[in-house]
Amino acid sequence: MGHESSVPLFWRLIKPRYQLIGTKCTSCGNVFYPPKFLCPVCRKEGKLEEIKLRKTGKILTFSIIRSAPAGFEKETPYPVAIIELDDGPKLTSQIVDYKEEDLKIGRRVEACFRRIYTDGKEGIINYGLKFRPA
Amino acid sequence: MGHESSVPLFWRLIKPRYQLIGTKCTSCGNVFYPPKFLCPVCRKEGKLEEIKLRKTGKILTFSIIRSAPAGFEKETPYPVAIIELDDGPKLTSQIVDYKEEDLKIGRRVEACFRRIYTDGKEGIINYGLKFRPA
Amino acid sequence: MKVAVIGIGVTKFGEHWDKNLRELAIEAGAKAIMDANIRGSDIDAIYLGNMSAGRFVGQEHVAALVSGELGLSIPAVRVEGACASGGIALREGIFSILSGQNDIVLVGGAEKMTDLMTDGVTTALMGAADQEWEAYYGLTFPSLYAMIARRHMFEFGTTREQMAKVAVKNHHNGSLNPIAQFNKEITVEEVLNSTMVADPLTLLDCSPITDGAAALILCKAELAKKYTDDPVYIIGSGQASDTLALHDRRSLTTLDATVKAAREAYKQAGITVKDIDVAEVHDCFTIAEIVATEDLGFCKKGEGGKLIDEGATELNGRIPINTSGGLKAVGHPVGATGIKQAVEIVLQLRGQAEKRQVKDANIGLTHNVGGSGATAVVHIFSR
Amino acid sequence: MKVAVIGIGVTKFGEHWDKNLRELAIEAGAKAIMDANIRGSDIDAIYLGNMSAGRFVGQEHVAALVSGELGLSIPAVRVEGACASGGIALREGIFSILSGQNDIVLVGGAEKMTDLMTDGVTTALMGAADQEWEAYYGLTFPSLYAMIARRHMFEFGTTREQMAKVAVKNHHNGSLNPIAQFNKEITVEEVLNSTMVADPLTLLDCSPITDGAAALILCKAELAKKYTDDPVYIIGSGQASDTLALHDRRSLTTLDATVKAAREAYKQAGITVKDIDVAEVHDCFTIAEIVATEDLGFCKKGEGGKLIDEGATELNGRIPINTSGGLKAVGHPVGATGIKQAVEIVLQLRGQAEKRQVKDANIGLTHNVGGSGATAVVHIFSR
Ligand SMILES: [Zn+2]
Ligand SMILES: [Zn+2]
Repeated sequence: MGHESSVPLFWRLIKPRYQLIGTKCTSCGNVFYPPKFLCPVCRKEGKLEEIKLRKTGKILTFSIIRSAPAGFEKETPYPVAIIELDDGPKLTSQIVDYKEEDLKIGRRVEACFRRIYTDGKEGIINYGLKFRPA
Repeated sequence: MGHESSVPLFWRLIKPRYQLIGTKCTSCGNVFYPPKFLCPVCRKEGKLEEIKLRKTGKILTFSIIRSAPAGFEKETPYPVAIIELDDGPKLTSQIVDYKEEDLKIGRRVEACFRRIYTDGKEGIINYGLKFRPA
Repeated sequence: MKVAVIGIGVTKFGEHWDKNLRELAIEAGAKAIMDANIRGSDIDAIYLGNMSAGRFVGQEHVAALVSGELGLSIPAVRVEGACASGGIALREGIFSILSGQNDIVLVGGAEKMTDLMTDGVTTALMGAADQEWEAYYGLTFPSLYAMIARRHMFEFGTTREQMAKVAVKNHHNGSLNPIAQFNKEITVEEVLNSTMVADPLTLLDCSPITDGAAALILCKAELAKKYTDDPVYIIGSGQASDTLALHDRRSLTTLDATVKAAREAYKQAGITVKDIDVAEVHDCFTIAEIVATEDLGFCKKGEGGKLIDEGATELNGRIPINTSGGLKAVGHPVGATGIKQAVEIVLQLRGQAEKRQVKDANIGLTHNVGGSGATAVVHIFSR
Repeated sequence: MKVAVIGIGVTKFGEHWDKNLRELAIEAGAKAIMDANIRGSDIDAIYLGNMSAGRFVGQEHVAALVSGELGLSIPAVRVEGACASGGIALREGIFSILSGQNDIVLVGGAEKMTDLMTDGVTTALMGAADQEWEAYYGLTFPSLYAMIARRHMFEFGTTREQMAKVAVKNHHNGSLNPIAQFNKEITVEEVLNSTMVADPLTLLDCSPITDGAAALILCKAELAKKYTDDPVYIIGSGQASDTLALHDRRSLTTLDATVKAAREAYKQAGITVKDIDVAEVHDCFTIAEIVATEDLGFCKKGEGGKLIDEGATELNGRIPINTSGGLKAVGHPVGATGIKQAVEIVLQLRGQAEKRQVKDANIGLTHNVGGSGATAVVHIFSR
């Protein structure tokens, strides 16, 4: 990611990033991941509560990165995808443990806990969820 | 300075930074340092030519930095000053080779070539002019 | 809405090893002032589009920098909306005139990108995307647009050849444009066989890393004839936003922000898409031009590939698109691009586009996108 | 000129280890929307002042980010002029209403600074100064203002005690302000004896590193009564620029940009400085408040030290200055400061400033500076 990152910048988001915890608006019923601070549909009339999402979903689209940003150079090539979770929300992540034929739109995947990258400056190892064929 | 600097960013300015080369507008006679790309007085009617400035001037104001930016930590404390050159232009630089009593408004100073700082990322050593009591 | 453009200026786009940000910005600004035949002191305010000088060259506060270097003490405002910074700066300049506060405004865009190494630029550009939920996972801009491309291929059958043809067309146009970074024609095969950057996009599907600046002199419409016999008027302006992260959008193959911004601009101008004679659209990647031609209404959704196949968007086609060479061939100094698009349309409407000149160009459009579509700005120009 | 403020919102200022930029911005925005008693969908555009999210948290394109998080697809514009980013955002919001394009606008300022280490912040802040001719030589912002202070002492006999009294006054006011980063009174001795940062300025002469956000809802003046019985009007707005580098200026003890911006604002408002009942001025360092009181006309040039000695700028003085606690005690999240100043003036004019309330406050002023004075913005507010 290349930003000279501090520790709080990362642990602040550990819960949603490690555990697939999103938010659900009890007014409109919409589920959000990444979690929201305000329901973008109901705004002041909305009320958000945390919700643990199921780890399964499917690939909506993908790419394979061959020219990486700082911090990810050694990972290339690596596939990234937009995944629609079975609980509704869409998110962006990497695909791992795949065979070539797994990289296709509609492929079912599930979340797994992995190292994302090591921050060059302070040596912080950043973890999070990647997705593998399910 | 802390910016992840590239080589061109520095050699582009070597001439004015190493040699006190400014610009003079042949229309209005004003002398500029740091050099200008356009005469800010005459604009399109102005014509700039390079001019080598005399190395002498006097301190208009100064401070002593005790809390430094990245790259200058080891230099603290170091005095900085705004200097009015005898040729007219004013500039900002560091004061070196001084005794405490030299740090005063009106003190005459002269330019000397010195190391400014080492760029952490690529190890580029940046040089330029500092000023010492004259 | 009606505001006049009475002056244009632009630097060569490319790798300016010998020039810094302020020199590029001043060069473009001074050219625009000369072109408008005004004095610097006639200018009431400066609006400068710049995406990321803080990260590219360590310098914020760039509008005041430019104002100071021009010897002016007028209000100077830097405007940022990623790669749409230039288009937004233009809008803000227009608003400041319509508000009655200013008569003559210098609107510029500038970016100095080549002072960073390529991976640093890749990282800095991801500042336009969602840092916490996209960049964190190793995404790059080519990969975001590659995912749009993949989905567009899936939904509409768009092909790699069609994307390549966008690059071929824009390089052809760029070969006729003296300011373009790339002046060489390329072939479909060359695009398809160039280095893969983010499947399915290759290096020649991507706009390059570029230094450059562009500027316009805007003037209250009623005053324009005082300065020029040949003013170009801006008659519509639309801007819209969407979620910063691509994954949060309603659609992966339509930029809703473009659709909304265009609708507003057409309405203000009192025209429909059929009235547009020439357009500069945001082709940061070849797929982006295909999606833009659909979202702006030049063809139906999903038929952008067909449009390029038909040659409709070539210089002598039904609706010439990116006559300048686009971001693809002219280069993409991110904050400058929106203003450079306006410069090209003004040249076309003035009849000064030389070998790129489109016949009977009376109404032109610019379309400038920030990030993967979180910002879109559309302007309509008329003779 | 007349535009109404119908809503205000502000986060606590301080070190928000647990909150990121978007959460802070949304909190302030949502509070302002609630205060104005409008719906989010009533908002026509967003203007967000932010100096350096690109360097502080790696994120550009922050206005679109906020718009997206609020579930809106309206034009979203980030405005930057270093520490004056908030003040400029306010001006642009005003212009967009006066232009006739918008009726209701959300204007915000936000900065997340504590995600970087202190030396990183020091370096990033120097992006507001001249990178090539000031920062290159190891300058810091405290040292730039220290050089202004030293010269002011030399020319006018201003003393360290007078500077310290500014800090003491502003900490007193801050102790009455629930959002302030510092809630503790301090003494002149404590200021003089605190750690030297850049001679002659000590740590307690300097504003701190702060996270925070603030927001206003602006509304076309004619529509204001529809939403509130108690609108506050903005009746004057001035902005001016000067050279980015301090050494290039005409004077080292006057910010010409402040003088010029104030003159324009007073003229638009049809008032003189004597009509001002309360003011928030840019006290990034104690000397900055002294210089500002002179440049805005609250006293003659060189008599700013005397003004603080006389107690004229205290809560119950002739012209209360920085009733909020200023940048000094409330904290200085750089892009948010200009909007926080407006929030305080609105509270004062509404009579809602509680223990900080100034008697008979009918006309207020905000003064927001970028860098060492390359940008200054002045606004006049009236009941
Ligand atoms: Zn809801
Ligand atoms: Zn001259």
